[in-house]
Amino acid sequence: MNDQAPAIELKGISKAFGPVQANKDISIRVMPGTIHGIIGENGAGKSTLMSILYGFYKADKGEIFIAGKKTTIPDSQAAIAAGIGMVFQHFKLVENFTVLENVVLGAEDSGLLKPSLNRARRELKALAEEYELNVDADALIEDIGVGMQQRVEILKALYRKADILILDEPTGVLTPAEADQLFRILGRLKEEGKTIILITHKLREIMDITDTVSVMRRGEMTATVKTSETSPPELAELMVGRKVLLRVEKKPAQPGKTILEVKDLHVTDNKGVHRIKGVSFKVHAGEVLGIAGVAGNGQSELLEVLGGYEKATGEVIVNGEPIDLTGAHSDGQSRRARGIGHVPEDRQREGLIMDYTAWENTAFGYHHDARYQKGLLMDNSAIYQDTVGKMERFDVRPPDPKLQAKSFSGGNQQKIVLAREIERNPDLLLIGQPTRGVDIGAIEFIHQQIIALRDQGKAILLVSVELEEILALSDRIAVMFDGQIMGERMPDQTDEKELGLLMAGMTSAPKDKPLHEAVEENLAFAGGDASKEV
Amino acid sequence: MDAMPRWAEVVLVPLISLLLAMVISIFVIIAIGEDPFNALGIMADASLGSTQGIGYTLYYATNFIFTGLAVAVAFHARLFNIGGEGQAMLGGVGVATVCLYFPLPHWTIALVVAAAASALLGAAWAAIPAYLQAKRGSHIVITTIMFNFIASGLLVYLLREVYKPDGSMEPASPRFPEPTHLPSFEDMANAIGWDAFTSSPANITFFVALLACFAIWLLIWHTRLGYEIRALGHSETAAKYAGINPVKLTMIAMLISGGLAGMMAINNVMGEAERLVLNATEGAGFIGIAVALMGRNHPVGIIIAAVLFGMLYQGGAVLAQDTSIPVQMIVVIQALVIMFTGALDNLVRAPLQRVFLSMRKAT
Amino acid sequence: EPAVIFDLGGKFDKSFNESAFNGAQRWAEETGGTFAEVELTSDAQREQALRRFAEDGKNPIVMAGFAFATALEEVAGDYPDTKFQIIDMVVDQPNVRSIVFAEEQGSYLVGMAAAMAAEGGTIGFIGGMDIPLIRNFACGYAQGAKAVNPDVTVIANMTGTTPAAWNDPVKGSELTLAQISQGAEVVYAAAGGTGVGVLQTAADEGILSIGVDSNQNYLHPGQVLTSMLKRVDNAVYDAFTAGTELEPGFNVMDLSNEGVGYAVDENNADLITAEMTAALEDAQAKIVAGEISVHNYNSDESCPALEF
Amino acid sequence: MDNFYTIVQLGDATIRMAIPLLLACLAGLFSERAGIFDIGLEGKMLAAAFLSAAVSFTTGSVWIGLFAGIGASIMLSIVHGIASITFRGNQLISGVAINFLAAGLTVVIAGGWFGQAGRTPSLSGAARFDGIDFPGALTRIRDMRDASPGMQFYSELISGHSILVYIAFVAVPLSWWVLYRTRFGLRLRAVGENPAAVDTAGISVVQLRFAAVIICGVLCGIAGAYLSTAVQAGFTKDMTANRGFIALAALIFAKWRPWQALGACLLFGFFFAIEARFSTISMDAIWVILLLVLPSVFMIFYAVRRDKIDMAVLGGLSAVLIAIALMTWIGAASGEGIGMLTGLFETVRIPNDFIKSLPYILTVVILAGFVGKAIPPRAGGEPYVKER
Ligand SMILES: Nc1ncnc2c1ncn2[C@@H]1O[C@H](COP(=O)(O)OP(=O)(O)OP(=O)(O)O)[C@@H](O)[C@H]1O
Ligand SMILES: Nc1ncnc2c1ncn2[C@@H]1O[C@H](COP(=O)(O)OP(=O)(O)OP(=O)(O)O)[C@@H](O)[C@H]1O
Ligand SMILES: [Mg+2]
Ligand SMILES: [Mg+2]
Repeated sequence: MNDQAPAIELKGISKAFGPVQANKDISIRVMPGTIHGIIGENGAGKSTLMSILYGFYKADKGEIFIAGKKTTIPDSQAAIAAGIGMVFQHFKLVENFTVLENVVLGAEDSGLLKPSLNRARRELKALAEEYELNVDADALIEDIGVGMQQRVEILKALYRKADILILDEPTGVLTPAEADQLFRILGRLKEEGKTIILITHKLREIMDITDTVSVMRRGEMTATVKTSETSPPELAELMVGRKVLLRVEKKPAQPGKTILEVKDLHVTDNKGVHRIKGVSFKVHAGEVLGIAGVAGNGQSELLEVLGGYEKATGEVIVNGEPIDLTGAHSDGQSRRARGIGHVPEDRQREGLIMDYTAWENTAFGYHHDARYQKGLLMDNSAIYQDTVGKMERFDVRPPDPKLQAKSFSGGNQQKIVLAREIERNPDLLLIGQPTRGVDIGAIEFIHQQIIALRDQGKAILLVSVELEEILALSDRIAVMFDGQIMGERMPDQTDEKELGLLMAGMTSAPKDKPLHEAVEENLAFAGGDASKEV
Repeated sequence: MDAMPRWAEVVLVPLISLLLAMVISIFVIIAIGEDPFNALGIMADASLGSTQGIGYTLYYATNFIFTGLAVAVAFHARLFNIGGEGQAMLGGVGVATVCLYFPLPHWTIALVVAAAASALLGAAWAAIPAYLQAKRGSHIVITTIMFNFIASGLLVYLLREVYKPDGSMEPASPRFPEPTHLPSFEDMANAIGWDAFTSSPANITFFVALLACFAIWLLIWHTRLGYEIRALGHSETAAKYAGINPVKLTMIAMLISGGLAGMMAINNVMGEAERLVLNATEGAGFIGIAVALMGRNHPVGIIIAAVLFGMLYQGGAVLAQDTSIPVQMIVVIQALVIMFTGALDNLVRAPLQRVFLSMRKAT
Repeated sequence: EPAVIFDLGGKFDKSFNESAFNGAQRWAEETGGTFAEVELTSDAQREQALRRFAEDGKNPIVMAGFAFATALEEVAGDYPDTKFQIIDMVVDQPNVRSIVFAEEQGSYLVGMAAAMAAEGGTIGFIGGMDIPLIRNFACGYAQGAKAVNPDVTVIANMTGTTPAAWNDPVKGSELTLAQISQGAEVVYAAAGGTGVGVLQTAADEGILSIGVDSNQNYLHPGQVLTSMLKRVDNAVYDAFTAGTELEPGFNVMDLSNEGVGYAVDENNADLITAEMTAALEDAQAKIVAGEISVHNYNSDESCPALEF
Repeated sequence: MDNFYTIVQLGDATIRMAIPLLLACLAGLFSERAGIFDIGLEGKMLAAAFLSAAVSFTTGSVWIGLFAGIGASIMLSIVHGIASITFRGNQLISGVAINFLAAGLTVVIAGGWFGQAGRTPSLSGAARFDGIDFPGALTRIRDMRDASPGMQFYSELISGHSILVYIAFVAVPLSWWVLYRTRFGLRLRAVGENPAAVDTAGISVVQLRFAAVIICGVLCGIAGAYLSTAVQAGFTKDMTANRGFIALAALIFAKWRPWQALGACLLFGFFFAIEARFSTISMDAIWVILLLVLPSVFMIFYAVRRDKIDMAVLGGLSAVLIAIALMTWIGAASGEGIGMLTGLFETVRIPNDFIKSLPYILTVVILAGFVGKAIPPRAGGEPYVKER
């Protein structure tokens, strides 16, 4: 394109974590003033590569050039000095500090805090105006939503005068409006000549805003192409190494009798916050009800109540009989006995015991089942045999039941959970975020399984923050906002824009102000609640 | 994929750590102007050189097996029970009460009844810290430590006001009646015509301890309860998802733990002293922590570690008598063993991992 | 070769055990002999220590402290050729010599001294572990004080109820401060290592103190009124000297055989007035002659002069 | 007037008992705020107590002794740091090991150094911290007893403490200021909450945490030196007597905040002052019975509204307390010619084992009843592992 030195050039970067070779001899060039996308399967090494650039990890081999100059980056201090800022996949914020304190941390002017804080407050205001990055400087991080937290991360980078901004899967937790707003900001930064690297699993985002895109697979850089010269199917194939179906194929639903009926459900969490404020809906056999919503608006609690580990008031009827919402029979065991399967939102913290082997995890939650018992003891070999079959049918890789759950990649962990819950043949399957952070190859498989289950006449309640997924899988869509259902839509009669509005608590686009501002206001209004950890 | 084969993790790491602790101990002994090899010789001879020495070693090991198991069971539920000391004291109260006030006709019955009583009181003493942890979130490390102090206050009171015979100066119970005396190794050896274990305190409780190890092994890895205890220990959020009640499991795990610590009393109180004295537990509750850690919370590992600490105890006691090295030297060695095997294990593990990794790459 | 076993307070408790050690040391210096020794750290080691020494052929074996009684009962019979000596307790075995001290007599004398030195009429007593033995100290002390001044107030405190009470100078110091605020002008510490704290605090606060067991006058010259001597050192020395010829049986060490007494040296010469000296010597003579009988608390577990 | 003086004296004793707790508590505060749990406070105090006394005696200067004690404590801190920061070991175990190490080494070294295992010779004169007497203050208890209340208060409570006491009190606002008003404090608090945030902000987690454990060492060192060179005149084995653990309880009670730590330590100091002063407490049986029965009633009421576990544990505990109450009553009434009713007004003596246990019992009661769930620094106790 031109003779300008690349803003960043990595040459021959290698990095191993113990036996795992996360990056193998990777080279990449990023031109200044461009947005450069990086895609790849789970565990391909994207985050690792960027963390090396940011000085979080040390590369085993390789060289880094910043603006044509060879630079060593032994720690993040050096990266910051070289003008690099990074927004991590998992935010690096101190939860019980204020926004201001988080921004100042590590970039203080002097030994005393006061002057630094005062200056930061002024500068934050200026930055906010310049980039439309409004935040309440005195709010505690734990009290603000994830969208806001991401803004704080971006502000941290800008406050440190970053010229190169790395964003690792930034849109996973945002509403469409918030994502649009983010991309607008990125556009403006690019105009100012800043360089941006964007890691994402969403091909549409790549197509929409990047200039070039690099594809990684199993620790290696397999291709770098101009965005304008490629297409989503091609990228998907580069990533996975085979052709991938990007659309879910399904027949129309054949709804049967009502399996789940929820009436006027209320949930108050242990901090006394009213999380669900009177929700009612039905799910029938043979259909998928999708629940859309910004994280923290009550969907998680809904799943937790139905799955049996959160107390609630109201009425829940499964197969015509009410289930216990508070008493001794309101736990997960009782739910399973009533034919409710549950794929939890957070597979690592809830769905699996990461230190248990795969076979031990196969019995998790079902360890009281008669077929896993041998007198007073557990029949470990029966569980093991069971696992061998499940791993095969669900194509878990590697198919070794003796491996600990933590040594599987996210997608394969999710398959273990799905195998356990689906093969139990539940009447009602609760599924939370089935593909969060999972790469497109695995997404395809998981979506097929969900639709297959529906077609067997099971009722499925799906919660996801991915609108695309909701639209693709659901037969009906309910949108939750601030603990209530804002409305129900049929997938073929709505679109992401309308759902996005509903997710922000609005039924129509505002006329008097820009959309994203209104969205922001509304979410902030629900803010006290929206703060739940994601 | 693990960086190291399992045997290296389980055997090699503790072994090298132990060696390091020994090397430092040798330097300490040199520093106080004694001959370290003579000292080690005395200790080895005293603890293993005769059946009597072995009897002492196994007696101490029996104590440590119980407290080590106690710590390990709690550990599997991610509870740090530092209260083994107090629970063992209460176990002693249980043993003394049944031995002194119940007419027990034969040692077999006495053993069963006393084991039950000691486990019951030990568990009861663990119940309140467990409850406070489970229900009120009060830090179990602090509460169990406090309960150790309270137990020793209670024990003195009971010894002085309840058990002490009139006219005795020592706060200690009278001797338990003859039928409650447990067969010692000496008795058992003599029964088969073998003159061994002379006047050493090891007794039948050692076998009870081995039995307890087997039972705990079954419990932890082959029962639903054990499965749930471990699940809770690894992840409370996941446990909740699976329908495991953390409060209930915390209580159960701590009750089992306290019961095991309490059962130590059948060894030291009933088997050895045959009366209840003040300082009968001798810090075994704390040694249990080290034993459990060194044994990687596995019953087999615990047996090995308990025997090792038994050797240290016995060897150390004799060392103090035979040389001018103060008894506290043993405390120093214990500290080093705990430090190197429990807290500094990565010092050994990391280089080992690298060695194994490069070996694998080479092949 | 003789052996001595120290009790839990430790060899250097500036008191009972140290006194035993001094006796052994004196024997070693005078005869050039050697002796074996061990300090216990726990109750459970008593029997083991006894057996080891006996098996190693140590003879005689002296143990300092009543707490050895049970273990000795057990062990003595197994080693009929070994001679044992126990202090402060009676063990009835053919090869055991039991030595008890008439602590009440020595305490009586220092009680008199205390009452004479205390113009305000209030004196204190701080004991170690609350056991009859220590109550006997307190009882003798109160009797002596009342003999001088019937109106004297005796404040008595015990440090604790476990062996740890022998070694808790911080608590000793607190108790001393409390007693001073209640008006005590002389405190008598019969508390092993705890007494170090008592004497220290008394010196800091400018009141007088009385040491125990060995001569502690030197610890704070001019501020320790006197020390109640309990010649454990002599008992050990004698036993070592007798060697294997040690005579079994029951022995009382009292004023008549200088088993107990009070210390006067250059450190407290100025504190002991001529009047005191006269009164004390007079009382001592009368006790030896049986004209004054000092009540022994252990005889009936009660004290006429003091309530616990 | 006498009563007032007793209270003043109790206050004085409270301060004496509270100071080592306070210093250790602040030590723990710095360490744990930085994410390093430390149950080795006890051992560090003990080592400092020993070395400060030993060096004071040898050099004759208590100041040199103080620095030596601090040095000993810092050494152990560094050991703890190497185990838990550098090698990412288990912090609790490292703490346990340090306690053992100090308990053993102090005795062994004392034996080698002074020929007296477990103690140092007595300190006197310049080898010891004396009380600082303020102008006009009375110095002797006997004079104070007869002085006016104001004078008693001034002389006993305000004046007459050793310099370390005043240092400890100054350490409270200083700690607060450092933690909340300086860059270092901000970073220190951050590293205990989320070390990754600190790391990605370009600050070394390892350096910061080492700084924290070293501060912890300094404060523990002063605490130990206070025990052996100010309260006492010399070292005796195990002289810290579990103060390190009580300090940890106080730290939790204070929820890891400096001013609250002061309050908690004074409270615990007060318990110990009572325990040290009143080894015998007697009161009418009725009060004893009420003190036992009222909490039982409260616990039963609390339990019946909850689940089975509450009923079992609290019910069992109440049953035990009520049984003790009944036994007390029967015991009081069993004297000759005393009926059950008059038995209520008999004076009974509270066993001093109970009074000795009181600080510990109250610690548990406070932790259980008034602190609720104390949320420790979020990264506390966990090593910072970037790569496994
Ligand atoms: N901190 C870690 N230490 C050791 N191994 C790790 C660590 N993080 C990840 N792994 C290993 O990485 C592999 C895949 O992990 P990775 O986090 O890349 O999965 P993923 O597919 O990205 O999961 P997710 O979708 O949840 O992010 C597994 O073998 C896992 O054991
Ligand atoms: N901290 C770590 N310690 C050990 N291994 C790690 C660690 N982080 C990552 N890995 C390993 O490095 C590989 C690359 O991980 P990385 O997180 O870079 O993948 P990724 O491409 O970002 O995946 P994702 O799309 O899930 O974010 C993983 O498969 C994992 O095995
Ligand atoms: Mg990942
Ligand atoms: Mg990633």
